[in-house]
Parts: sequence; C-alpha cells; structure tokens
Amino acid sequence: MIATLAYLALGLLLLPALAPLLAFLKDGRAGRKAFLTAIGIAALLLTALAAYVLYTGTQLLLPLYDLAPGLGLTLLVDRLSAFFILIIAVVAFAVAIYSAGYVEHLKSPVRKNLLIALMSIFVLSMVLVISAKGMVGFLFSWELMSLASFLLVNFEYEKKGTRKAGLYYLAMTQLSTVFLIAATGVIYAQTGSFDLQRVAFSSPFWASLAFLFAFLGFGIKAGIVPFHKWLPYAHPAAPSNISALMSGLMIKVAIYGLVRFLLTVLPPGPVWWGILLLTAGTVSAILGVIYALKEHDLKRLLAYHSIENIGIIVMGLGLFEIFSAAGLHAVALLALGGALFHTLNHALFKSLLFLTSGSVLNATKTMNIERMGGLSARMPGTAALFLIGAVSISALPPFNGFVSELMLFEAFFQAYLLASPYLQMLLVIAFSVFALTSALAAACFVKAYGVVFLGVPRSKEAKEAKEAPRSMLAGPAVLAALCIVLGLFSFQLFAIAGFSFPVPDLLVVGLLLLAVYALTAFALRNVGKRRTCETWSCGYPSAGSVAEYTASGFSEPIIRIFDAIFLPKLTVEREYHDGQKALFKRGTAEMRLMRFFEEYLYDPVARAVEKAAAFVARLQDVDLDLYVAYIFVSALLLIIVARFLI
Amino acid sequence: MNWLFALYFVLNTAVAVALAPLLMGVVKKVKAWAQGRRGQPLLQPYYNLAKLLRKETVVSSNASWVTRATPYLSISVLIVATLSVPLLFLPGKTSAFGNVILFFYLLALANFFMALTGLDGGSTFGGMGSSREMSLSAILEPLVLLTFLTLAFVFKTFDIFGIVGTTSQAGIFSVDPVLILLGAAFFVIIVAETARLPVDNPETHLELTMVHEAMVLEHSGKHLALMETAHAIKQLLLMALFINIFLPFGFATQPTAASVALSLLSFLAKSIILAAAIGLFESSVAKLRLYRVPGFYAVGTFLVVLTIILEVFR
Amino acid sequence: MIFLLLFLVGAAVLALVLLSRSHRVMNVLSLAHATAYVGIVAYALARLPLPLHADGSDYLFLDHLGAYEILVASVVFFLAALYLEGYIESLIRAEELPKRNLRLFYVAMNLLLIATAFSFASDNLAVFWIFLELTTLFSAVLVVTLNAKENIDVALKYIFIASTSMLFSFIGIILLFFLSAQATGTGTLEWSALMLHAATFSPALLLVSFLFILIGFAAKSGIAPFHTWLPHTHAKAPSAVSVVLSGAVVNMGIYGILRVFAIVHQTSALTAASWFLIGFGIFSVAVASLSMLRQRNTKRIIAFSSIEHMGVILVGIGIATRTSVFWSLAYVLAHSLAKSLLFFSAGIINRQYESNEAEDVRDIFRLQPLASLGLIVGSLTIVGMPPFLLFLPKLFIIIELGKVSLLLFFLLMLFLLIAVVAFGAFMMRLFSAVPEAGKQERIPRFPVPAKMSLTLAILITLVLALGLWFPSYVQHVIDAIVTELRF
Amino acid sequence: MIDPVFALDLIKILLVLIVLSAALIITRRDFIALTSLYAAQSFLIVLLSVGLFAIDRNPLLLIIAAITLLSKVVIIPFILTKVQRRLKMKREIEFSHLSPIGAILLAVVAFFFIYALFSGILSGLDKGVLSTVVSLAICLVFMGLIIIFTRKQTITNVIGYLTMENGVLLFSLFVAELSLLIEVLILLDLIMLIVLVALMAFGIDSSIEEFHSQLNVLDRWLGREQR
Repeated sequence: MIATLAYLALGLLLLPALAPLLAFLKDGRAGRKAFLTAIGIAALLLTALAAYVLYTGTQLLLPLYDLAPGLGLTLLVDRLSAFFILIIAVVAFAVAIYSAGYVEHLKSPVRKNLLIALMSIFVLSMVLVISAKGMVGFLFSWELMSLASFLLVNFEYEKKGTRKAGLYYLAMTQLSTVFLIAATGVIYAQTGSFDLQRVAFSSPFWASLAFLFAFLGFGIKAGIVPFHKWLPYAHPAAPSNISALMSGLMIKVAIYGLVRFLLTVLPPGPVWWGILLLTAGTVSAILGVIYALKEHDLKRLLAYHSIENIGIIVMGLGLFEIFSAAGLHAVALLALGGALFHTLNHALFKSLLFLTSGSVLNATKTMNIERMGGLSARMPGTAALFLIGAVSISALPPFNGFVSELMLFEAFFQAYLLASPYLQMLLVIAFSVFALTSALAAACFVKAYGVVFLGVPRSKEAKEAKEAPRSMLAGPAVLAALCIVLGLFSFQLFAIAGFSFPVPDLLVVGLLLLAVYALTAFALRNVGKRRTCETWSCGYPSAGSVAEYTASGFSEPIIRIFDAIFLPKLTVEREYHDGQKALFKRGTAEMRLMRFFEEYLYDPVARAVEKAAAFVARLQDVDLDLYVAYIFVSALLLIIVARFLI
Repeated sequence: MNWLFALYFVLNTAVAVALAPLLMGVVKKVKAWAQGRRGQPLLQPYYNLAKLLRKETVVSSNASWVTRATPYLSISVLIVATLSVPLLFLPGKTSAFGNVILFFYLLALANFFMALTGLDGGSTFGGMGSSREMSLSAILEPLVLLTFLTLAFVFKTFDIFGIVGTTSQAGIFSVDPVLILLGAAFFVIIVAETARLPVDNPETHLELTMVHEAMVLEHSGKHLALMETAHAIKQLLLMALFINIFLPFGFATQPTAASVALSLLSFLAKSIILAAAIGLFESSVAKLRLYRVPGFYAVGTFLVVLTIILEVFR
Repeated sequence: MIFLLLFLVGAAVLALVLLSRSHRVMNVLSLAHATAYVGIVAYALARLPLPLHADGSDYLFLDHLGAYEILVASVVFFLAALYLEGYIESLIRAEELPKRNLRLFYVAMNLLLIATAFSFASDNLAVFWIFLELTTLFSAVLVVTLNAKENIDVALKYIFIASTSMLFSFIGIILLFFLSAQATGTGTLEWSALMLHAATFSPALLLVSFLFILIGFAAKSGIAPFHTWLPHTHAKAPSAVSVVLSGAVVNMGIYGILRVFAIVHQTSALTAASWFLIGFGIFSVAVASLSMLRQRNTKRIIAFSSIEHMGVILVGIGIATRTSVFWSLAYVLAHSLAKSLLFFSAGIINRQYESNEAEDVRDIFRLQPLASLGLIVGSLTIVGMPPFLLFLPKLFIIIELGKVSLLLFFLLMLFLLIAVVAFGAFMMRLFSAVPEAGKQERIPRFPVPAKMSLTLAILITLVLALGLWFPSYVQHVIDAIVTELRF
Repeated sequence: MIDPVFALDLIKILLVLIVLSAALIITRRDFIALTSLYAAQSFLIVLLSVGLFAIDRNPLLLIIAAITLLSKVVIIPFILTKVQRRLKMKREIEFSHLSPIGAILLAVVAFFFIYALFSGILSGLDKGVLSTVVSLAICLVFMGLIIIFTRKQTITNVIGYLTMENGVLLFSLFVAELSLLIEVLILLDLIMLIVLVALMAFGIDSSIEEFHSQLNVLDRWLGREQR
C-alpha cells in the first residue's frame, strides 16, 4: 500500500518529463497546469510517505528496476531519508504552485514546457539521490541531478553571465563527483559492495580517507568555502523557481550525503573529523555573510546567504562529531538536531526568499537592488512574504530560523563539558564567529528588505511594478506559513518526535507578544491625532529617491570594518587643464573589492591549466615530420624502458 | 503557568515599565551635574512621555505598515523580554523564559524592525542610522554572547534564571573572582546597547554623531513615546542583568512578600547607583569616530577572552 | 558459410555500385550492405555456436569479440549510410565534393566496411594487420574526395603516421610468430592457437613483442603520442566519414590491443604490460583533454574527445580485471554510438553554416533544433552523464582504477574533469551565440533531409534507452567475450 | 652448393652493405640517387634471402627473393621514377630538423639501445649472431623513420617508408618465415600504398581538379568514367 503510493509519486514526478510534447498542442497552458499539478500531487504523496516513515520508523524498500543486469536501482527510505524527502516534497510543492504563474511569463512555449520537464526531472533526481540504497544508484541519481541543474543554469543561455555561471557550475559539480567516486571506490575496495551500510574499514586510515573524500565531494556541492564560487554565479543565472530549488534543496542533498556518511556509513570518527567540519563550517558561515553584505544583486545576495547557512549546518555537524567523539551524546544529539532542523528551515526560508525575489525580478526586470525601492506599496503580498523569509533567515524569534540557531548556540554553550582546553578554545572562537555571522545576517536582510521594499522607488521600473499573479503568491505563502508554524510550534514538535531539547516554548512567547501588541494597540487606539505628510528633509523640497540611502551606503560601514577581508582598492584618475595640476578637468574614481578566492585560487588554477593546454597545443601544431619524430622518440623510449624491465 | 509565575509576570513587567524612565532621568541628571548644570527634573522622562502621547502622530507618506507597527512591536517585544530577566525574585522553572539567546534575539528583533523603519521613510538620516546601528550591533553581538559563554563556563548553565539562582545564593563574587573582568566587559555592552557615549550620543541630532536617534527621527507622538519607553526598558533590563549577576546581594531567594520588598528596594538602590555610574562614565569620555567604535568593543572582547582563557586553562 | 556470405554480399554490392549511375542507387546499396552485415552477424551471435571457424581457411573465424565488434561497426556504417545521401547531396550542391568522385567515394566506403568486417573476422594476426593497413588506405581515399587541398595533406599525414607505426607492429607480430614457433615447432599467428600456447611463451620476449605491436595499434586507435593524425583527419573528413572513422575504424586498434593483451595476460609479463597500457591511456587522456581546451572547431574537439575515450578504454583494458574489461567493451559500444551522434550533428551544423568553426555559428537552436539536441545529448553522453549510455562504463572503469592506485585515479580524474569542462565550455560557447537584438541576420535554414533527421533520432533514442536500461543480451555477449579472452 | 660458413660471412657482408645503403639514403638529397639506392638496397635483400636459402634450404626463401626482386627492385622504383619525372623536382631543397651527420649519429644511438634490448632477451637462444642481425634490421626501421622526418617532400618520405619496410622484411627473414600468402598480400598492400601516396604527392603540387581526375584513374580501372 505505502509502496504503491511511493511508486505512484515517482511516476507522477516522471510524467512531466513529457512536457516538451506539449509543443504540438496549440495552447499548452492547460497541459502545463496539469503537469504542474502532477508535481504538486507527487509532492503531497511524498510528504505523506515521509511522514509515515518518520512516524512509524519502518524502513521502506522499493526496488525500481535494473540499470544493467546485476545493478539494481533500489530505493531504501529510512528515517533520515524520509526527513530529507519531506524537505524536498514541501519545497517542491510550493515551487510547483509558484511555477504555474512563473512559467507563463516566459516568451516561447517551447521554453515553458522545457522548464517544467527539467524541473520535474530535477526534483525526481533529488528524491532518488536521497533514497538510493547503493552507491551506484546514488551516483547515477546524483549525476542526473547535476545534469538537470546544469541544464537549468544554462536555461537562459542568451543572457550575459550565463556562460560563466554554467562553466563554474560544471567544473565544480564535476569536481565534487570526482571525490564522491573516490569515496565510493574506497568503500567498494573495503567491502566489495556498493551498499550504503556501515562499512567495516580495515584500518582507520581508510575510514578517514573515505571521510575526507566524502567531505570534499559533498562540501563542494554544498558550497563550502573555498569551493563556494559556483553558487553566486549559478543561482542567479537560473530561472527563479529553479534558484529556489537549487538553493533550497540541491545543496541540502549534499548535506544529506554528508549526514548519511557520518551517521550510517562511516564508523564513529576521530575528533579531527569534527574539527575539520567545524572549521570549514565556521569559515563558510562568516565569509558567506560578509560577501553577501557587499552584494547588490538580490539573487546573488541570497546565494551568498546559502553559503552562510550551509556553513552553519556544517558547523552543527562538526559539533556533533566533536561531542560524539567526546562521548557527550546528549549534546551531540542537540547539535545534530540543530543542524538537521536548520537544514529544513533553510530550505523553507531560502526557497521562500528566492521565489519572492523571482516575483520582484519579474516585476522590475532587474536584480540590482539599487534600482528598486518602495515595492512594499506596489506588491504588498510579495513584500510581506519576503519579510517573513527575511526575519526567519535572520534567526529572530519566534520564527523557525531562530530555533535551529538557538539549538546550535546551546550546543556551543556546553563546550565546558569537553575535556581538552584547546578544543574548548576552538569552540569559543567558532562560537563568537557564529554570533557575528548571525548578527551580520540580520544587518544584511535589513538592507535587502529596506532597500528593495521600503522607501521611494529608485527607478521607473520599480515605480511601475505590479503585484505578482496569485499563484506566485500562494506558493511562497505555503513556505511562509511553515516558517511561522515551525517556529511557534518547535517545542511541541520536538516533544511529539520524542526529543527533549532545551528549546524555549515559542508558542508562549508568540502568544504573549501578540497579546501585548493587541493590548497596547487597543489601549492607544484613540490617543492623539494622526497625520500623513511628506518625509521631513530639513526644509528643502524633497529630492525623492536621490536623497535616499543606497544599498552601497548601507553596507559601507561594514565594508570599512572588514576591509581586511574585502581589501577595497580605490583607483582615482584625474585629468587637469594645466601642467601644474591646478585646474581640474575631469576624473574617474573606482572602488573595487578584491575577489580573494577568484584571484588567488580559481584564476591561478585556470591559468596553470591554460598554460599546460597551450604547451600541449604547441606540441601538436607542427608538421608531419615532427609527428613522425614523435613516433621515433616514443618507440626508442619504449625500447629503452623495455630494456630496463627485462 | 502557576500563580507564582503570574505574580512574577505582573511584578516584573510593572517594575520594569515603571522604573525604566526613571533610570533614564537619573543618567541625565548625573550628566548634567557633572557638566555643572542643574539639569532637568528627575521625573522629566515621565512628563515627556505623557506629552508625547497627547501630541499629533505624523507619519511619512512614503512609509509602509512597518513604520506604523514597529512602535507597538518594540514595546511588546521588550515587555516579553522582561520576563527573561528576573528583577526581584525567581519564579521557578519555566519552559519559555530565561534563555539567554531568546532574550538577546528578542532585543535583536526589536532592533531589526527599528532599523527597517529607518529605511521606511526614504530619508537620508533614517538610512544612515539603520546602517550604523546594524553594523555596530552586529560586531557587538560576539561580545555579548561570548560574555554569556564565559558565564556558562563558570556557572555550567546558560539559563539566566539558573545563573541568577546561583549568584543570589552565593553572594558577591564568591563564585569566581575573575568575574570582575567580565563585569567590566558587561559594562561596555550596556553602554553600547543603550546607545550611549562613546558609541553614540543620545543628546544630539547631528548627522556625524547620531546612530540610534537617526532611526527614530521619523517617529512622533505616541509612536515616539512607545519607542522611547522600549528603549528605556532595554536599558533597564541590561542593567538588571548586570546587577543580578555581578551584584546579586539583596535579591529575593524566596518569593515571600518581605524579601520581595527588600529585593525591590535593593534593586532600586543598585540600579540608581549603576545609572549614576553610567552617567559619570558618559561625562568622562568623548564620542568616538564611527570607525573607532570597534576598537572600543575590542576592549570588552579582550576582557572576555581573558576571562575565558583563565576559565578554560584553569 | 558466414564468411562466404559476408564476402559475397560485399562483392555484389561493390559490383553493383560500379555499375550504377545514380546517387540514390549507390546509397541504397551501401545501406543494404550494412544492413546485411548487421543481420548476418546478429544472427551469428544469437544462433550459431561461437567461435566459428571458416571451412577450408585458417585465416578467418568468428568469436564473440569479433562478432560484437563487427556488429558495432556495421551499425555505425548503417547509420552513416542512412545519413550519407542528404549530406553528400548538400556537399555536391555546395561544390565541396566534385560529382565525379561520387562513385569513388561509395566504392571506398563499401571497401572500408568489408575491410573492417574482415579484420574483425580474421583469425590470423598478420591478416588482421593487412586489413588494418587497407582500412588506412580506404579511409585516406575517402578523405581526399573532398574539394579541398588541405585534405590531401591530412590524408598523407594519416597514411604516414599510421603506416610507419604499423610497421613496428609487424615487427612485434613476427616476434610473436617466432615465440609460437618456439613453443609449438611450427609457428602460428592464429588468435586461438596463440591463446592456447601463451602460457609457454617467454615473458620477456612476449613483452617486447607486445610493445612493438602496441605502437602500431595505438596509432590506429589514436592513442597519444601516436594520435597526431586523428584530429586532422576527423576534422577534415566529411562528417559521415568522420563517424565511420571514429565509430568503427578506431575500434580496430583497440580490438587488436585487447587480443594481444589477452595473450600477454596468460604470462608473467602481465604486470608490466598492464602498466604500459594504463600509462598510455592516461597520457592520451591528458593530451586530449588539454588540447580540447583550446579548440574552436566543432569537429576537432569531437576528434580530440575520441583520443580521450580511447585512452580511458585502454586504461580499462590495462587494469585487466573481469569488471574493467567488461566495461571497456561496453565503453566501445557507447563511445561509437555517442561519437556518431556528435559527428552526425556536427555534420548538420557544418551544412548549415558551411564551416566547422565555432565563431561562424549563430542562433543554432532556432535554425537547427534537432542537431542542437543531438549535440547536447551527444556531449552529455560523451562526458559520461547519466542517464546516457557512457555513464556506467566510465564509472566502473574509474572505480576499478581506484582499486589499483588512488594516485592514478586522481590523475585520470583530473584530466577527465578538464575534458568535461573543455567540452562543456565549447558547447556553451556554441549555443550561446545569439544574434544581438535588432541585428537579426537572415541566415537561410539548411533543410535537413528526413533520413538525416532519422539518423539523429535513432541515435538519441539508442543512447538514452541503453543508458537507462543496459540490456542483458549485450551483457551476455560481453560476458562471453571476457570469458573467451580468459580475463 | 655454397659452403654454409662462407654463406654466413656473405650474409654479414650483405647486412653491412644494406645498412650502408640506408646511411647513404639518409645523406643524399637527389631523387634519382635515392631511388637507385633503394633499388640497390632491395636487391641486396634479394641476395640475402638467396644466401639464407643456401643455409636453410627453405624453398620459401627463394620465392620471397623472387617476388621481392619483382616488386621492390623493378615495379616500385619504376613507379617512383615515373612520379619524380612528373613532379619535375630534382632534389630535396634541404634537410629539416636534423643534419645527415646528426641523423647517422642518432641511428647509431638507436642501434645501441636496440642491441642492448635484443642481446638481453635473445641471449638464451641458440643462433649466435641473431641479436646483432635482428638489431641491425630494426635499426634499419629506425633509419627509415629518420629519413621520413628529416625530409619535407612526400616522395622522399616514401623512400623512408620503403626503407622501414625493408627493415621489417629483413627482420622477418632472420626471425621467422611467414606464409607465402601473407608475404604476397603485404607486397600488394605496399604497392597500393605507394601508388596512392604518389598520387597525393602529385596532387599537392597540382590543382585539386587535376588531382581528382588522376584519382579517378582508379575509378576508370574499376568502372566507367563519370560524365
């Protein structure tokens, strides 16, 4: 029964792959609706399935078919898989609703259909990754996921930055696969089996090697610094509903992989695994948010926040490993719970933010927040939804983001239980960075919401923006509601799930807030007069949007404070009328922030490869004579080598 | 929710709301004395509030609902936050309050919306204030939380109720002398969080100096009254934390009428002294340039880190 | 019987091509030729007890490996023949191929098929060598039929590089003969006899013989550093010929290497030979992937990718486990199909813009949607993405290499990564070339004949279907091959 | 008949002469000299196989000698001369990549390594001079390669290839006798290759139309002229 449900859901997810056939219809709108409905229904079925597995704790074995004889594609859904399937299903449901409106704004019908088809394959592949029983099926679905997302990143291929985004994404995603195959190879060499079960390693060295490969493989895909560079390119390049899926879900699939390896494949590891994870997470978190602050492209800003949040999740996993290694299982569980809960929360609010910023993009035709402003009056629904997402991601109570970060903070607070003072100091450092990250995120979202939605429109497009169609509000609304519910009812939910985490009862807090708010508002409702008037600008006639604080202005103090990280470079060129440089003619000033990882990591590697390629090309760009000379030399070398072998 | 908690709720909130403006007045009075002026009456903040409530409330035509809702939100958040800081006695264990993170993040919630209102009017000042406020509070955050991490190392708990419970039993500094260092750091936090010199200047409306004031510049009438009250409560709560953790003598260990009354008196005395100290401190320093403020925070951070190292490697 | 049939069909087709006057007839004849080969070999695989020796001749036989390779080659030829008519017509219209060369072209094409098939069916190493030489000649003829002078140069390069290397192979073959003469008294070059006696050969001499043989066969299959002819030839040849070259002719070298390696595998020379194969394989991948980074020509980059894939196959063979050899053979099939798809699509692009340079391509999605799809699917297949055919073979070869040496694994993966990026970057450049808004260039669309579209459709379906579901029939055949080769 | 010992000495002398002819080919630039040197080299190989016949008494050797005589001493030099005449080029302009002296030194180095290899692996086998002979044969192959890559002209490259081929033939004469059918097939293949390459060499120097009409001579042999 429950298995039938699962097959039905997978089938429904596969069905929209036929969407390109709609091109043969005159108007495919109804067909597209139907296909999106199929995705929605599949998502609901998967939610039910996941809830069932989570609740009963049964393991669901679903054989699909044989990829090749002896290589079965089999799914195994346990609680961990079910949790992630739940995340995927919920977000996919919301995105499916949103897409009904979003897809129709695309111009060519071929693209509309294609977007739906690729989207369904993308979602399906993620479900398959998460429920794959063996590494072959895992890699198959993993690559399918990479493929679908790669095509989606290139979906708007004629746009300017897309090619670069696609290239970055391709390189990094393939690099991640390299390490995953390496991890698979190590496990296969140890056990002779591809199953994702607890592996008995012949020595700790191999276990650590497998961990390292898995960490690198999943880390690259999740966007851990310094492998993060593809994220801010790829996410903005993709259509907005896909950005939501990529940022909300795909990088979580990488987290799933990491958790799967840590929990059920690898043996309990030495403490340095945890230290590695914690360090990587901390660095990602802080750099992610700092880079986000300087970003004025809304989707890229959100992408950097994904790096930050992935960092937070990985920090949680690191804490889990550290506390587990110390035998402090209650704290370890708290950290793991925080990490997983944050995974869910981030999926919800990041998708929410990407979807709403997609609506903003559609309405204003730009992603540059310096050209927005005042959208709250023009698109109130979108604004409110974005605000909910912004408050959640800033980890403010009583929303969901707060709860998961709180759990991690609490795990940190118990650092005093650890034995090693050095480990304690490490946790102290990570903790303070975490606190900074969290506060900077709030600053960044004040900027994002304030500059985009509040104040006066900064461009004609922003002035003429229209509210998004209903489905593009309904989809994000689902996520927003979940953000609130998961925040308010977190205490109760954990109780139902049987965990006793020291989480404050936010329902009480929320209700009290509401009560006090209502009471004050009621008490003061008739006090004083009210008048609406132009903003006071010291008596001068209002300059409109010109006088408004800009996004660059907003983030300037932080950039100044962290100039060791940004390394801003100011170049000023002046021209003068005379030789003494007294009469100024004209000049340009340009401030550029250093892109550290690009300049010191990615570009040098690319240059080295380019150089090697140029060398190889030069060797081959010769005439026949030299080609024959190569044969001569190679044959002679072979003879010499053979002489020494025999 | 038992009766004790209900009593706690009522008493704590009432004391906080009632006392908050007074402490504002004390600081101002001390500052005036230090400058050789007579200064305003002690109760002037109350008069101000009453006057503001009667005045017209002007809202910018650019403003969205955020501007209109934030004053109410601020006051509600601060009142709920009050519940996490026991002023007079401990109500026993609750599932919702006393969490350090919850407390500070509630303050952050109020801050978040206040910063939004700064941007809402579309004026230059508001945006500037928001920008500075968010930047400074962001870099203050590690200091705040580190302080409590250190307290967790000392008291083996990160619950405010738990910490206060321990300190009120133990008396002054009997727990750990290194806490003096921490107390100094906490003083930095209070100064910074309540927008006082040398971080911010509550007195002026000069573009160069103001941070907090710039954000609330657009508010008037009852909105301003609510914002001011919220700000005063925030100051009181931070001071209360300082008092109850570092100077806990007199705190009611049992919720009996007599000890609570004694507790109230001692709290009043200690808070007025602390407010006076803040006023004196403010009078003795000059406003720092915006980009020098992180240096001031660094002093606090240094103290905390020193404490932690002493604790960790003891 | 089978051999006679194959020969008769070939001879009849050749005779008829010589007699016929119209292009269509010649095309249909070639199509029939390839179809007949596919049918005959498929029948042999399914029904006849293999290995099958020819009656009355020691020189011909058919075992699973030979039949499999003939099947792959004839399928490629079949598809090429299907594609050829429209393509050649367009070449003639554009005066890129003089009409009087038409018959020569078809004669060479059919001769190439015969030579390819019989090379796989020859039981004698020397005969195999001769057929290999013949394929070089016929391919060269196919290349020079085009109306371009560089093609003569290119064909000369091909002939000289392949033939000189093949002479080294012949030295190796003579040494092998000498070895067998020492073992049995009378020398033999029959595959089956060599396999039988391999265990008694002197390992040192066998290794030397293997290395000499490797040089020539490596040159035929485009293994670096003997690959230098390949990018030139494949890029300059008409696309249908490029398909045949990289889908069928290149496989012959690998086939020969596999056979000889199976002999070496019986002796203690195995380890050294194994390292040589892996070394040459990785070197080829390295050279090819780095070269691909700088390509601006559609067919050249596809050609370099052939070198890369031959390298991977060589690595797979070199690892010499059952699994790796199994997947190497599957890889051969996958590579042939994927490469055909790519070259066929590139052919349509070539006809659309009358150039292979990427910079001449504009607005490709609008003008040639099917060819674009073909290129995309082909590229995804060739870089080993699921759910396409090449994924599993590549994955398993890599994992097997990981079991041998992690260092080599990462080396190979590094270059494969570069290759993927190079290929991806090239294709993205190709597809993202869109005329600027307002500056719509009026490029007339090349009307793709139905048969060419059909070819692409067949290949896309095959590549996807086989990738999603690798049939057990193929698995049985490859299993039988691996057993026959005693891996 | 001839005394086997004398035959062996004769063979050694012939071998030295063959290598000498290859060395001469390396140094010469004019086509006529190259062609005649090649013919002479092939003739020496014919003599060699006759000499071997004197030792082995294997009739196959005589047949090989006969077909080698026919193809390599008569037919191929004839084709080469014809092509040279049509190409109207008398000599290679210059050597590329390597001077003749360097080329010969390189050949010596190659010989050293080849000898080092084969003396190692053939030491256990009974024929005493075998490793020297075999190394000389393979060295001839390498000298052919050197000829190819030091010349630009296609037609001199062909002579290099033919020298290599002679080296292989020499090798097979000493090491193992292949069956007659295969020998014949290989020679046929060789002639086809020479013809094709000659055609192309001609094509490079003429227009593409002329080349294609030349190419279709094949077609004319096979069928009818296309209109």
